This record gives sequence, structure tokens and C-alpha cells, in this order.
Amino acid sequence: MSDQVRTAGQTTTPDGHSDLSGEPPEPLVGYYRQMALIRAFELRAAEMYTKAKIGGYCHLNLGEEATVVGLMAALCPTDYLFATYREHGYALARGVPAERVMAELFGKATGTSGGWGGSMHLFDADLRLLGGYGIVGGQIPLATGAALAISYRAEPGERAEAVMCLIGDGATNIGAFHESLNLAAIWHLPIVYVIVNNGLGMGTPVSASSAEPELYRRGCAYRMPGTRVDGNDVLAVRDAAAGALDRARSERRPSILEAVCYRLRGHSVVDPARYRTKEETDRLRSLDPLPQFRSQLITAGILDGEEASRIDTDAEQAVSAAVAFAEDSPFPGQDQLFARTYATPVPNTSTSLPGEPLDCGPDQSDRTG
Amino acid sequence: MSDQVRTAGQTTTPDGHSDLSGEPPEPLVGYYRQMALIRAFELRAAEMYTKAKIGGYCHLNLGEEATVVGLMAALCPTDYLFATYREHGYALARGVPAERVMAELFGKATGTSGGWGGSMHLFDADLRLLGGYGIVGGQIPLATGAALAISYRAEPGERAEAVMCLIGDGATNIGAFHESLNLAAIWHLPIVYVIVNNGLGMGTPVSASSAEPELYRRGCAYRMPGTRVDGNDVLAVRDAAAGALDRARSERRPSILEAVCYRLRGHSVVDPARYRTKEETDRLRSLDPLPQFRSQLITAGILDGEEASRIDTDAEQAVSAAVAFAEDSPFPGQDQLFARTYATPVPNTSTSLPGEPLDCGPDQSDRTG
Amino acid sequence: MTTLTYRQALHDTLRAEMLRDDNVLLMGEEIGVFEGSYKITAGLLAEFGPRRVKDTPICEEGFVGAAIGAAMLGLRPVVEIMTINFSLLAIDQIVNHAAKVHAMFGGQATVPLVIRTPGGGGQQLAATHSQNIEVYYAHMPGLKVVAPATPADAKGLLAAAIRDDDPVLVLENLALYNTKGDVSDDPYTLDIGRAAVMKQGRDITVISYSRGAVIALQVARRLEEEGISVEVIDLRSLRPLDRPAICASVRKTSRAIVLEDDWLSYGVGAEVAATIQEGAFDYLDAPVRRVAAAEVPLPYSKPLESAALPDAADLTKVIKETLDATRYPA
Amino acid sequence: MTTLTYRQALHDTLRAEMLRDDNVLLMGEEIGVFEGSYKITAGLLAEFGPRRVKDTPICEEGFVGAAIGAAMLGLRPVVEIMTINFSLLAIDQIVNHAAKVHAMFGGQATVPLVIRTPGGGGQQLAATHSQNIEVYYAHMPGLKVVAPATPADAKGLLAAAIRDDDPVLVLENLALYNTKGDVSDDPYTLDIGRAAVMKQGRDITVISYSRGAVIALQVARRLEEEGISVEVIDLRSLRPLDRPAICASVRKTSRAIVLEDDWLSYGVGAEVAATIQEGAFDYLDAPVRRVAAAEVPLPYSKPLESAALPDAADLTKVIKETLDATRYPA
Ligand SMILES: Cc1ncc(C[n+]2csc(CCOP(=O)(O)OP(=O)(O)O)c2C)c(N)n1
Ligand SMILES: Cc1ncc(C[n+]2csc(CCOP(=O)(O)OP(=O)(O)O)c2C)c(N)n1
Ligand SMILES: [Mg+2]
Ligand SMILES: [Mg+2]
Repeated sequence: MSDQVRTAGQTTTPDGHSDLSGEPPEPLVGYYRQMALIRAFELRAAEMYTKAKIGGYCHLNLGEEATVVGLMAALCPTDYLFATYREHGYALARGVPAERVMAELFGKATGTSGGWGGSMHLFDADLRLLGGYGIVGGQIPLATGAALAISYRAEPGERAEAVMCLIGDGATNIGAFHESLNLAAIWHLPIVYVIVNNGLGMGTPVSASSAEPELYRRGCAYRMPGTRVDGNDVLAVRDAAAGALDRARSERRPSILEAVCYRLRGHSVVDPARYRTKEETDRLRSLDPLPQFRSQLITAGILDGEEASRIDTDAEQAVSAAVAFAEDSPFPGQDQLFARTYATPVPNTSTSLPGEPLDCGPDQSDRTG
Repeated sequence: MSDQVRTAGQTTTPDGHSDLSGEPPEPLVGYYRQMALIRAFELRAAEMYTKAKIGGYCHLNLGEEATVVGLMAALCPTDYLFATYREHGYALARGVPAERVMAELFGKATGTSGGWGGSMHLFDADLRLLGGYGIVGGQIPLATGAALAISYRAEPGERAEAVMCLIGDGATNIGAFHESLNLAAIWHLPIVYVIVNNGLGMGTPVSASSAEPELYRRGCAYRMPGTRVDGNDVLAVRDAAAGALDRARSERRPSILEAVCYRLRGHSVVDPARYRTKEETDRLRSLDPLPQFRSQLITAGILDGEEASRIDTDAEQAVSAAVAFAEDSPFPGQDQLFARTYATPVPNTSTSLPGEPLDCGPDQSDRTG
Repeated sequence: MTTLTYRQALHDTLRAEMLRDDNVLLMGEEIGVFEGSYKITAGLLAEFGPRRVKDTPICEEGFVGAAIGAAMLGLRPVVEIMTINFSLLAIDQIVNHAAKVHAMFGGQATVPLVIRTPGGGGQQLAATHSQNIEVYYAHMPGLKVVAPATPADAKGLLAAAIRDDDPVLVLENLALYNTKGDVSDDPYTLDIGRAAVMKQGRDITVISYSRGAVIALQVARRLEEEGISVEVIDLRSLRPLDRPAICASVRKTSRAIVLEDDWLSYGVGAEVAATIQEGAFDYLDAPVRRVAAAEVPLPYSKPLESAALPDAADLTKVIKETLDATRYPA
Repeated sequence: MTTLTYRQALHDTLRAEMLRDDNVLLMGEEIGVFEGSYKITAGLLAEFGPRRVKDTPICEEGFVGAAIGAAMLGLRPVVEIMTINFSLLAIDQIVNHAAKVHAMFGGQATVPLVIRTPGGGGQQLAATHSQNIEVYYAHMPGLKVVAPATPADAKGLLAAAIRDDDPVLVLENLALYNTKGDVSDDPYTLDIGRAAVMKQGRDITVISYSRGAVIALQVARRLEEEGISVEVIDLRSLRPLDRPAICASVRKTSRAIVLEDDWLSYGVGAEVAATIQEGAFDYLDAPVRRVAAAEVPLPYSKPLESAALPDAADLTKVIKETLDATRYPA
């Protein structure tokens, strides 16, 4: 049981980034490809939102791409992921086609949740993406329960299933966080609580919301170890997550992983983030993991500039295709309105539309008023 | 910021108790008097419950007398106390006449809460006993808010007001604990969270409910210092509480104080506590703070056996008088039923008894059906 | 057929379902070592062990949410919330998660969860421990809510709830645990969403559920001796609500009264009365009256508590007033 | 008299009450630096400073409970819960503490607290963020619940709530924030517990509140042109409920419809319909019908969401059906 700060993966270069030299190149290019896809997707989502193709709230992963891709790289297909409402990138990196994500944002029947969920509620049963959740902290007990189900059914081991639960920095102050981490600790559940610390909950900095701003230390109240990792370093994130997942799988030891990253834009598409100064915004731009990782790959000779640009273009095209797909897809039919409320049909479930009379059974009498 | 374990007050005798030699004798006798009163009161409350004079749930402080009296000795009249449902002793030690406590248990108009609250909900505005609360953890946010009101209105200082919030060991696992302690820490509130660790929440031992069973350490997640104290040692409790209250008053530093004590009986009067073995029960009897403190006082020459017995008899008599008072007091009148729902009267508040027609205003028309 | 208490019927059903299906597990505060605050789970930890009978810390939101998550992976948790009052600490998980997950994710997730919890006043538990608040759950699409009145129904509805793939609240009642009734020894389930005619009658319909239904039946039997023929409908299920059964009865009797332990305004009775006046408007000879609790936080003191809660006398009075007003020939 | 948005009326009232009484402070998530999720509190941090405008972490139960505790010591906190959906995380503090403390302690404690929170669907916020659940609070003795429909009422009811010594929920509505209306420049309060006749009419009464009342008024004005005279009652206050005002109107018009954004079963309309059939039984020419949301977790997708929510067309249809059924001469 010990808390630790990991600024990088196995080894670190003098500028603080993970050393790429020992890494096989293909996965690295894959990470960049995913990061570029997320970047392009999110920028387009913002655009589609302002064009009113997307409704409701829309929260983006812009600036968090290294964290997203690093975490998803560590997750096995048999693992379960519970996300927050800021989850487009996670869905994409987990393997949900961009088409289906965009279609969900458009509210179309072909979307990941059939149009029922929207941006905040992406779900893919096959890929074990068990949902984005809009109630801050709401996913934490659910993820803990999923880990309970795993331990109920199977023994620990290297290939055992595990759960990853994403939590925003602001969400660590809510009661469900405390209750769930305590349960996971006393029940020895195979779960990794990932605190995606992007520095802000809406406009509130971590220092103003959390009396222990080193969030990876908050497991101390449950004797749960925590690790902090540079969320702009995709390999560091991947390795730290893999380590935490291993402990969850093999030893049923839950833990916290804090990834420190930054939100490049406002809380949601409509937030201009006026509470940030120009200096702060400039600083954030300079930390942007996308150009950083790109130039790292080029410096290491893994990509040349042309290849990198092609990846960027591919991403753009994939997103354009996703938009076209979403645009062309049908809305769910109104006949579907009452089809989702229950899994087990029972008598007398209401299926009245607004303004329809109540269903009070046949009026067989001949009496009138 | 440091957690510490305090087994005793200023100095400790070889047998682990606080050394009485430096203490003026009168307060010590006063503590014993209060402990004896609580003991006698609780035993009689149990008896009255089995005689159905008391209804609902009834939780006793039997075995916790040293903690109760030590805490109340540290509290100034200007301080506010928020308690749990296990609070008869606190009310007595805070100075509520035994008559009014017993009357409340009997549901009489002369009770501390006019018969509206019962055993779990003793309140005395003048003595700043701001209530016992039956929802586990429910008092924690309230107490935190009271501390906020203090800091809103006045500067810190040696004579500033402070809040003491009692919390059971089992209650430390609930979300409100986490949310409140975090708020108190970021807002620098003058409050002491006292964890009354009697080893059990109903039948659940601390080790089974809390992943950090050293409960005074749970403030680590808020950088809040904690102290553990022997709850069977009245002076140690008093001194530790006074220190924590001082920091709250003068520095607006919230803290945790854990008092380790034991519940001599079941969770409530009706619980036979079958989940405890005979050995465990015997061990608890041997730790009973009442005979211990009594013999300490006698050994130190502060009381002789006769005086001590007189105190015990006085306590018995006070409790008998309380029962007689409660017995003779009237129940609140039914005309009071609707008098308490609101402090500010507004139109159309329902005052219908069950079975009365709705008040739908005057039917002035001459039309009939 | 065996005569069982409501408590025993619940216990036996839990045990039978656990034997039937390894996915069924119990979770809650003090259900294991302590054997349950109201002893419904007595003996089950000893029989099934801590894997199947999980004592939890005091964290309603956490363990109810964990049960929902476990259900999403296919377990069938049966959670005990010590009393319905404490369900307020878990209501975000129940309403915003258990009730939503199936629809909001387009049907990909199911939540085969049961929450058992007793409500009811009259035990001098004071304002925070005496509530019913069934209406909070009855109002919520995505949930199913049953409230058995008899040991036989407790068995049939709890078994149905455990086998149902949706979140079901089984609302028990402190005042019913020791009541007795005949229960078939064979396994069976009852339809969630169907009311029962507890007693046939001609003159007036009394609609109730849980403890209220038991009182209504007693009153009806007594009034039978006075020549008043009361039909008693036990709703059994609050969501879905069996509107056809309610209205069919009122179309026959032309008069209706709702009895409930809950506060009158915005209570269960409001929905029943609103339903009747729409579904049987032309048949109604008198307004549907509601016999319900006085609208105050429930006092501890016995005389005040009794005054605030509806009882058999209140119901009898309102039945007679309603019949008198419509000139029932006594 | 100035024309203001509902948002501005709320903002100005908060400001005026803060200037009037130093005990009034604001608490909530993102109300200060961020200026409020819906900008009701814009500028107030700059004007009053962090002592009076307290940004809180995300911990609804904690900060609502803290506000209750502060109110017990005489402060008058006005808490913003970002949307009513999140109030479920604080409902134990609201229902088991704010609503109970005065009565349960025999009148020794008061809780002069205001909780402001918007509800409402129709913004494509999906199932967990589109609820109304006003009925959870309206059902609860010890609470007062108002739901203003116009800027003028927003001012008068919020001011009344802040000066009231009991916990008052002021239910706002996302869809109303930008609506405009005339507001008197002078300070004033409105009675909590009284409904308003928004428009006089002869043929039928439509009862609603919040956004529904605005829609009802629009429909009534349109139908006036068709020669149908609709009386519109805006409840304004859900607890206490102004039963006399409702029934007085229906005694005049003989027909009533309730419009609400909430789900139909066990909704606000149920209580209104139940009240009418009891309080104006002999006057009713047709059943009271309720126009309310379809009973599903609200879908995100726009066409499905629209289908699930009641609108002016639904109300118009039901008004006409009700009039036709009672052979209103068109
Ligand atoms: C219980 C609850 N309270 C408040 C909100 C409104 N809200 C949505 S996101 C958010 C900020 C969350 O911040 P953080 O956890 O850091 O996640 P991030 O948005 O930075 O990814 C808030 C307050 C909510 N959705 N749920
Ligand atoms: C929210 C809530 N959950 C459950 C209960 C039932 N309950 C009453 S007391 C108690 C045990 C509390 O234990 P602890 O905090 O250690 O206090 P103690 O009784 O030992 O003084 C429980 C579970 C409750 N009153 N409130
Ligand atoms: Mg954040
Ligand atoms: Mg304890």
C-alpha cells in the first residue's frame, strides 16, 4: 500500500516524456491515429452542435486525448468500462465506430444507444462500454457493483475480468465516491478508479473543491493505493493503468489512478470559459498532447511528417463519413416510444401519449350520466 | 497536520488512566455524578421501555458514560452540539434536567421536544443542544452548516463559538461524512467531528464496515488532523476535546476526535446482542468506565465509599423523580397537531384530520347534481 | 397450504429463490450476522454463506448502486433497505440509474434488481422513520412497485419481482410482519400490475394496498354485519396501476373511497381518485373520498401519532357518510 | 413597471434581498466564478464577495445540509441546485431534515431556507436530466413549494420564500428563463399558498403551473378567437395547494383539464383532479382530464422527446374533446 507519483512510463527522456525507443512502432502509430480521430471528432461535434444537429449538453475530450488513448490501450476486451458524460473519445478508442457515436449525438436510431442517450450516454454492450453517465458520481457505485459481479462469479487471475471507472476531479467530492471506494476496499473488488483530473469541474479548480488536491491520495481513507500520472503522456498513462488493472485482476486490489490532463475548451460546447485568463489558455495550448506526441513520433523516426499528415487527413475523412452516416440515418420511430421502458412486459403498463384518455378498461355498461 | 493517538490526558498513571493528582477535586466529583446519573437514567429507560412507557426505538449510552461526560466537560455553553439518536446522556451532561429528558421519552408535552421527537430527537435551544438525529449521518451536514453560520458572523478567537458533531463509527461510511468533512476543510470551519467508536454499528464491527478501521485517520482525505483517545478515560476525552475545540475556535481548523468506547448492551433496548460471545460481554464488563472511575476517585482520596454510594443513590432518586414527573405530565393536546408544521403560517395549509373532507372553499352555488 | 406470517412468507421465498438460482444474492445492512433488523433474513447467512448474503456498511447509495451495477452484469441482487425512509439516501441510484439504464442505453442493459423495504407509521418512530413515500417510486417510469398486503401475496409478488428483469420495489410494512395468512406450499408468482378483489361487494368500493388493504377488509367484514356490502380492491401493484380493475369495481358499486397510510396531498389516493373520476365518471354517485394521514411530520407522542394516522374508525365513518349522502337505504 | 426576463427577475430579486438582509447568502455549484449554470447569479460574486456568494464543490447532500444547518442558526441561505434532477442527491436532507426539524424538535428550530432549482424537459437533456419530480416535494408536509410561471411571479414568490421562516422550494423552469413579462419596480411579495386566475373564462378551466401555465394561457388566448372561453388557473404554489381557487373556478365552468410537464401517474394533475371531483362534484359535466407526459424515461432523440411531452396541440385537442363530449355549442 503506497501512493506514488509516476510522471512517465518505464523510462523517461530528459524533456519528461516517455522514452519511445523500446516500444514497437505500430501500436505507437495506432495511438496517434486514435488521438487524431478523437481530436477531429470532437472539433466536428462542436461544429455540429452549433449547427443544432446535436442537442442537449455536449462535453468534449479536447486536450484529454493522451489520457483517453492511454487508458483504453491498457484495457482488455474482457474488461468493463464505466464512463462519465465526457466520453466520446473513450467510445472511439474502445472501438465503437465513429459513425455510431456521431449518430447517437444526432439522436438517430443507428446511434450507440439507439438515439435514447445522446452525447452523455454512449453504451456498447459488446465492447463492454457500460455507459456514460450524466449524474456526477452516479457511475461509481455501478462500476463497483460490476466489480462485485466479477468477483462473485470467478476467481482472480492474470486473465480475469476487471472494471475501470472514470471519475472527474470534481466528482471526488461527492458521497458516492466515498461509499464506493470503501466498499471496493473491504470487499477486495477488481476495479481501478481513474480520476481524470483536467483541473476543473466546470469553472471550479481542484484546489477550491477538494481539501486534498492531490487526488490520488484520497484513497488513504480506505487504505487504497493511488498513483498520479502525467495525463499528457500516452505511454505513461497506459503503463500505469495496466499496472493498476493487473493488481485488480490478480490480487483483487482496487486502486486509484489519477491522470493529470487539461481541458482545452469550456466545460461543454456552449461554455466560453471566460473564467480562464488568456495566459492560462495559452499555457494549455502549449501542453496540448496532440502536437507533442506527433513531434515525438517524428523525432523518433516512427512517423514522417507526410505520414502524420495523412493520419490527420484520414481522421478528418472518417469524421466526415461519420457525419454523413449520422445525417442519413433515420430517427427512431415513434412506435418505439414505449418499447424501452421495461425489459419484462407486465399488464397495465401505460402506453398513452400526451392527451390520450386513460386506459381504464372496457366500459361495458349501458348506463349514462 | 498530524494524526495522533492519545491514550490519556496530560499525564498517565502506570495502569493507563489519567493521573488525577493535578486536578481540582470538585469537577472530578461532578464528572462522576454525571456518569452515575446517566447510568441510572439509562437503566431506568430500558425498564420503562419494557413497560411500554417509552415507544419507538430507544438507544442507550450504557458503557459510554466516560466519553459522554468528558466531551460535555470540554464544551462551552456558547458551543453547539449535534448528536445522534444515542444521546440521552449528552442531554443530561449538557444540563437538560432528567425530568425533561424522561418526559420526552414518554412522549409528554413537558419533554425536551414537547413530545414530538422521542428518544432519538432531544433538542434544547437554550443549551444549544441542536438535536439528536435518527438518520445515520444526517446530522453531519447540519453541524457543518452551523459552523458555517458561526464563521459567517464572527471572527475566530479564544472565546469564539464552535460546533461539536457526534458521529458513530458505522456512520463514517456514509456519503454525508465525506462531503461534510471536505466542506469543513476547504471552508476552514470551527467544528470538531467526534467519532464515538463503540466498536459496532448494530451488529457490524468496525473492521467489517470501514476499510480504514483507525477511524481518526479518515480525515487524511481532507488533510484534516485526527486524534484517538481512550473513551473510557473521562479526563483524556475532556482534554482531547478541549484541544480540538480550541483549534476550531482560534484557528478555524476542523478536526476529528475518535473516542474508543464500548456499548455495554445491544444496539437498542430490544436487541439482545446475540452476535456477541459471552467472553466478549465479560470483557466489556471489565472495561466498564463507571466502576473504574469510581475506584480511581476513591483510591485518589477524592471520594470515600460512602460519598460515592450517596452519589449513586442521588442519581437513582433523580431518575425516580424524573419518571414520576414524566408519568404525571400531560400528553401534548390534539389541538397541537397542526401547530408545528410551519413557523410562518400561509393560506391553504391543510389541517384536515384523517377522514375529514377536503377544504375546497365555500360552495356558494345553488346548483345540485 | 400452510398458515404463515408475512415475515415467514418473505423469508421462505427469499430462500427458495436463492436455492433456485445462484445469481440471486442478498445485500443490505445487518441482514447477515444480525439476521436482519426485522429478521426477514434470519438463518440465511448460516445457510448460504457470505458470498450470497452480503452485509454492507451503512451506505445506502453505495450498496444500492452496487447492486444495480451487479444486476447490469446479470446477477439478481435482492437488496434490503432497512426502512423506506432510508431509501431517500439511495434514491438517485434508484431513480436516475436503476429506472433509466434500460431505456437510456437503448435497451442494451437490464437491471434485474429487487429492493425490499418496509414502510409505515404507527410505531412511534417519529417524523423521519415513519414515512411511506411509496408515491416517489410509483411515479417513476422504469420502476415497478408492488406492495403486498397478505402473506400469500408477499410470496407471489416477491418471487415475481426476483424473476423479473426490471428493477422492482417490494414495499413491505412494519405493521404487517406478524400478520398471518394461508400460503400455498407450491412455488408460484403473481402478476405485477394486477390488482385483486379481496372481497366482493355491491354498495361501495374501498381501494387500498399494503396495511390499508388489511384494514379495509376488516372494516368491510364488520360492515357486512350491518348490511353494508363493501367491495375491497387491493391494488397490490402501484406501478403499473391496474386502472381497469379499479374502474370495473366502481362501475358496479358507483361509490369509492381510497384508504392509505400516506399523507393525503399528492398521495397514492390522488391517482386512484383521479383515475376513477375519469374512467367511471358516468357511474359515480358521490365524490371519491380519500382517507389518509394528516399532513404533518409524524409526531412521536402516541396520542398525537394516532390522531394523525387514519384508522378503521375513520374509514367506517367516511363509508357511511358517502352512503348517506347518496341516500343508501340503511 | 419594466419588462424583464424570468431570469432577470430572479437575479434582481436575489440581489435586492441580499442588499436588504445580510443574513441572506447564496450557495451552490458554479454560482460565483462561473456566474451560474443558467446565469441567474451573474455578477453577484463580484458585487457581494465570496462571503455572501459561496461556490460549493459537487456535493448536493453536503451543501444543502450545510445550508439547513446554517439556517437553524438564523442565516437565510438561498441554495441553487443546478437542476431539480440533482436534488435527488440531497433529498434526504430536504425531506428528512429541512422538512422535519421544526416539528420534530417541538418548534424550537426553524429552517429559513430557500432552494431554487429548475426543472423541465424538452431540451434534449435525456432521461436523467429532464425530470420535474415536483411532486416529491409537493407531497411533503413541512416544505412549501412554489413554481412561478411569469417574471412577476418569479419576483414575488422568490422574495416571499426568502422572507419565510420555513424551507421553501422555488421551482424554476429551463424553458422559462428567457421568457419576458412586466414586473413592478417596487419590492413586493406574493402569498405562498395562493393560486392566480391568469385568465377568466366561462366554458372550461385549465389548471397548470410553471411552463404549463404559460402554454395554457397561449392556448386559451388562441381558443378565445374560436369563441371558446377558457379560464386559466396558475397554481403558483404546489404546497400548500389552493384548493378553494381551483374548485371555485370549476364550479363556474363545470369542466376542467390539468396540464403538466410531468408524468401522468401520481403526478401533480392527479391531486388536482382528485381535488376537483371532491370539491366540485355536483358541478362537473365531464371528467377532469390530465394532459401530461408519456410514462417513459425521456428519450434524447428530438422526435421521440417531442412525442413524449405534452404540448399546446395536445391541450387544445383535449379541451375540444371535453367540450364536445358535453355538447358545447361551437
Ligand atoms: C450530481 C450532479 N451535480 C451537478 C451536475 C452538473 N455538472 C455536470 S458536469 C459538472 C462538473 C464535473 O466536473 P469533473 O468531475 O471535474 O468532470 P469534467 O467535467 O471536468 O470532466 C457538474 C457540476 C451533475 N451533472 N450531477
Ligand atoms: C441512513 C440510515 N441507514 C440506516 C439506519 C439504521 N441504523 C440506525 S443506527 C445504525 C447503526 C449505526 O451505528 P454507529 O454509527 O456505529 O452508531 P451507534 O449506534 O453505535 O451509536 C443503523 C444502521 C439509519 N437510521 N439511517
Ligand atoms: Mg474536471
Ligand atoms: Mg457504533
